[in-house]
Amino acid sequence: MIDIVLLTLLLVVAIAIIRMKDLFAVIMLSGIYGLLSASFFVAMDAVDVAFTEAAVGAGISTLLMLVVITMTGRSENTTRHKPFPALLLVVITGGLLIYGTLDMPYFGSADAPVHSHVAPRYINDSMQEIGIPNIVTSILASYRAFDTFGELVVIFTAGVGVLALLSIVRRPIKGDKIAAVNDSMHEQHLVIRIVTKILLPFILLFALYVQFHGDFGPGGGFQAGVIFAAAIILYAMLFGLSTARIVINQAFIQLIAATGVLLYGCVGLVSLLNGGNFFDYNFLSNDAIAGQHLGILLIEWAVGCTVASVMIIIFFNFADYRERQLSNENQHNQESP
Amino acid sequence: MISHLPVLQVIVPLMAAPICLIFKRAQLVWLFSLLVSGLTFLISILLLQQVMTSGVLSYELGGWQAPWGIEYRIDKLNAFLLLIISAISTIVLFAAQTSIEKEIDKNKHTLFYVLYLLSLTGMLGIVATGDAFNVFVFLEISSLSSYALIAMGKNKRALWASYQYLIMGTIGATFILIGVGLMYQMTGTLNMQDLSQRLPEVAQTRTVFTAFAFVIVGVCLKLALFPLHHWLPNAYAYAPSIVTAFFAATATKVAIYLLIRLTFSVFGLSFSFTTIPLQSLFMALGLIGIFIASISAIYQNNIKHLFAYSSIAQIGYMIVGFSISTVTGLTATLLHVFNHALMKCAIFLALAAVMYRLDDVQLNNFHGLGRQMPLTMAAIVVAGLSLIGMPLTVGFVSKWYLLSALLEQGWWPVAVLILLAAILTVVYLWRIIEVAYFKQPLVDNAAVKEAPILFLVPIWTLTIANIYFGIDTRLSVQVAQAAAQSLFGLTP
Amino acid sequence: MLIGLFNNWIVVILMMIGLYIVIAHGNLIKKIVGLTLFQTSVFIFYISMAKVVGGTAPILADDIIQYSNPLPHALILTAIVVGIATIALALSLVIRIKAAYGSIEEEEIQRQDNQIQADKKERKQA
Amino acid sequence: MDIVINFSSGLCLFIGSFLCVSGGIGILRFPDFYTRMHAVGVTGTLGAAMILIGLMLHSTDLLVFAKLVMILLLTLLLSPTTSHVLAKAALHNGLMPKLSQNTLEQSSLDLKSKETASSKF
Repeated sequence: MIDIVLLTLLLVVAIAIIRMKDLFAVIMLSGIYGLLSASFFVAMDAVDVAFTEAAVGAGISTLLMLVVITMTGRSENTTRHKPFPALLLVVITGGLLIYGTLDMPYFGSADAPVHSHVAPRYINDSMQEIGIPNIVTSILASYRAFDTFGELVVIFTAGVGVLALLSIVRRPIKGDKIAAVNDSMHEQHLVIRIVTKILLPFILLFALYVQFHGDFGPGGGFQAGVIFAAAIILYAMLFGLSTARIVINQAFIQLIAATGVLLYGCVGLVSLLNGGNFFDYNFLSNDAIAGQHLGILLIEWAVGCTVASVMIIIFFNFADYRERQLSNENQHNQESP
Repeated sequence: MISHLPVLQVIVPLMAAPICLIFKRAQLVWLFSLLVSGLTFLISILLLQQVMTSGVLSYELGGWQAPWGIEYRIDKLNAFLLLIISAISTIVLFAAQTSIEKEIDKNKHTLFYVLYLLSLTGMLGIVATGDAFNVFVFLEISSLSSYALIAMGKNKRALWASYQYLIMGTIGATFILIGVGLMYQMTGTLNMQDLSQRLPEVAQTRTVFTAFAFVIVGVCLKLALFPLHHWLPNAYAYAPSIVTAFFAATATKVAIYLLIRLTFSVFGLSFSFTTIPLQSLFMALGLIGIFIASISAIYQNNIKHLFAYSSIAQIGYMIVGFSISTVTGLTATLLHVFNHALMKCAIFLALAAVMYRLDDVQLNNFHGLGRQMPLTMAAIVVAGLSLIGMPLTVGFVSKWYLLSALLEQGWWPVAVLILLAAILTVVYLWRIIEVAYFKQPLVDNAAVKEAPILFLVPIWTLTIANIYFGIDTRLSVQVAQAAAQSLFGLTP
Repeated sequence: MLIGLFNNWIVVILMMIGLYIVIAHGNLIKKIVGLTLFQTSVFIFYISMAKVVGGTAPILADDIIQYSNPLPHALILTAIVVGIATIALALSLVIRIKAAYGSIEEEEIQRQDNQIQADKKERKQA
Repeated sequence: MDIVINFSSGLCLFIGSFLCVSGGIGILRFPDFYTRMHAVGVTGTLGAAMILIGLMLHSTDLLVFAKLVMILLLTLLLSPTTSHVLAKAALHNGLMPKLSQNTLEQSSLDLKSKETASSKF
């Protein structure tokens, strides 16, 4: 029953997004949309997915969009936008999809082919074969480890893509200028800086907890990486980008992103060299189950490193580009008047 | 190590990409990626030999059996595509460093090579995998790296072209995701081999019909088939010329492979061509695509735009061959995949050389180029002739098989239309040749010298391949015929 | 019938809203939000397919017999991360487009493009 | 003994939910931004805290109890900060609180003088 309420709420938010003209409100609504779909996933017993959707869908994507609209302006001027051809196309595809749903198995029916063909083996045998309670992590890290490897490379590609588009050669800023920026920020964000100083260690601790708790409960490399990156982004927002750059220098972060992908690949290569197929953890150590545990632990660690460093790369490049634009504008209007 | 070749084919470039990011010096990274691409080419040759001798290879990743784990199935069709992609990527890499010196600024060369290797990995991953969801993941890898590569173009319109390509590509990929989800819902499995066995029972349901429709539309978006081709001309015209050379010869071929794999291996011949009027639909779309693209190619004065539209027309030829749905028809399509890769790569590499010398590829830059850059211009002429389908060139072979497949079915009006379209190709090629050879060079590009050696080597290897494979068609025809027969299920 | 397929119909409507926003609205950021809507509704479709009435979260515990299907959860984890990767790249493109064109409205960018095309033609004739 | 615990947890839950409902109504009824934000502050801090205390009394297992205490500490730390930052941002963007008529001109005068004095970063 709860999921029907959540779905209708999602519908309301989606329609509101169409009507809204102010981009800030649209982005906030898309954050709410992410949170509502995360709570829908909890209602659907998909706890891992809910965790990721909340961290990524509601958290990071709203944050990145907010950074972008500080550069590109908040208003969306709607000159003549062409509803009719779009409406026609949308109605056709929608009709085809509705036509497709007529023969689907009913919602939640236990005898649907989905639950009878491949899934029972995961549910019944994953404890003997891999030995960790969280079946989703065992599928993610062992049965379909190559999918997760592909996905890690997707995140790595996004990080490199953002670097290729936005990264610029940095002129080293003088030390005293950083202190000036730091003081002026201190005066402005006094309360929230104190609260952040209290909270930061707990956020990082929670990220590590999520990282290693992935085998037993909801959690894993992705969620941990995003939470870790959120902590550092919070630090960068409040203590100034230049101070954050000194704490976490960019070249090191790029190195971690690359080594994360390489670590993941080397786990596969080691099992290859030990005689098994690629990503066959049984060959990682003499006992099969211990090999599986070791393999999953290493893979989650690699995923955590790469996701955290890529998210940091993306945010630092966005904020850096914005800072450079602001400084250009300041120089510009200093010269012009 | 021989039994691990299928996975090494994808892992070698994949592991090379992060390693490249760690080296900072561009010269070193260029040589390293050239070496890696050569190694991938070698692996694909060994794979092709193995497949031709011992039939289908199956490689279970993680040691789990097929429908539970992910499985790599390499048959003649995959091996043929893997060979084409890795060969083209190796040849294009020869000219990469000299070309990007002028087109991409210094500190981004390493990032260029990382993205290049990642898009190579994505394409090899799509072609090699036997798991439906894995296709979506590797499709995203190759598309994301191609958006970033296109956006690195010097011209500011590259950004806008890349953005449009991103929106269209993501919609296409999500359509494929919806199709895979619907197929999974009705059969419960993701492995393509397993799907092909379990789909016939549920084939008559409306959900499987919708799944087929969504997957085909998603693939056609990636294919730039006629109504969905708007992203291709700008993306190819404003991207760095090396990127255009690589993608023109490989990206659409991977989408053609997906189309063939889905209609023949996953959904089965009977379902794809009888329950849905795919045959006449694709025949119509292919023909309209050929004519409209060729006509709009004539009116372009940016030569990259011109050859991008001619690529859309050539894809039209492949779709017409595919829609005949006979063994010779499919052989014609596979042949044209191979030949078109050779032709287009030669042309776009030659354009990269012109771009290197003249910094622009408008028609008026081509004035008198025949005398100033004789070798490059000669390469364009030879590749253009094989585009038209002159005898003794590669284009003639694929046109010959296409026409014989059409006449075999007795559709002689379509054959006449194909010949008419060849005349359109002559028109837009003549515009370039006439300007290049019979006009005096403009005063400001009088001091233009021949393209550097690192350009001429790949261009001329491709041009000679254009001619060699036109005469000795043993390799291309034999593999294409065997792949077509295995898809039709009548392996000899 | 209605309750059984209600989830799917809502998912289809959300998908179509996302697609409509991407096609009809000119603002580049509005298109990206439309894309997130479109992709998130596909995730909701996968997860509502995996639910078994009476089943609990797929974490092995000894007193539970009925679990929901864990495979779509693993797939959707991958798809969410792919979605955020595409959004991050799209946003960096929007930043660069804003810097290069000065606006993020589709009509404005198209107009500037056509203008460059037009005065390139004049230079050719001159 | 457990009747007392049950009763008090029921009472806490009731008070908590009453506060949340009143906060909800407050958002709709209050005239301007700052009063509405006060209503949200009430629900965020006190309402949630009361519900958590009610749950704590209700819970049997120690681990659940410990987790609830952690959540209580976190909300007590976080929600006042968020409402502070919200109000600061609104004021920074120049959103004027809806005061009675005569105090309006007087406060806007010194706001302008404060603005010129402190050099905006």
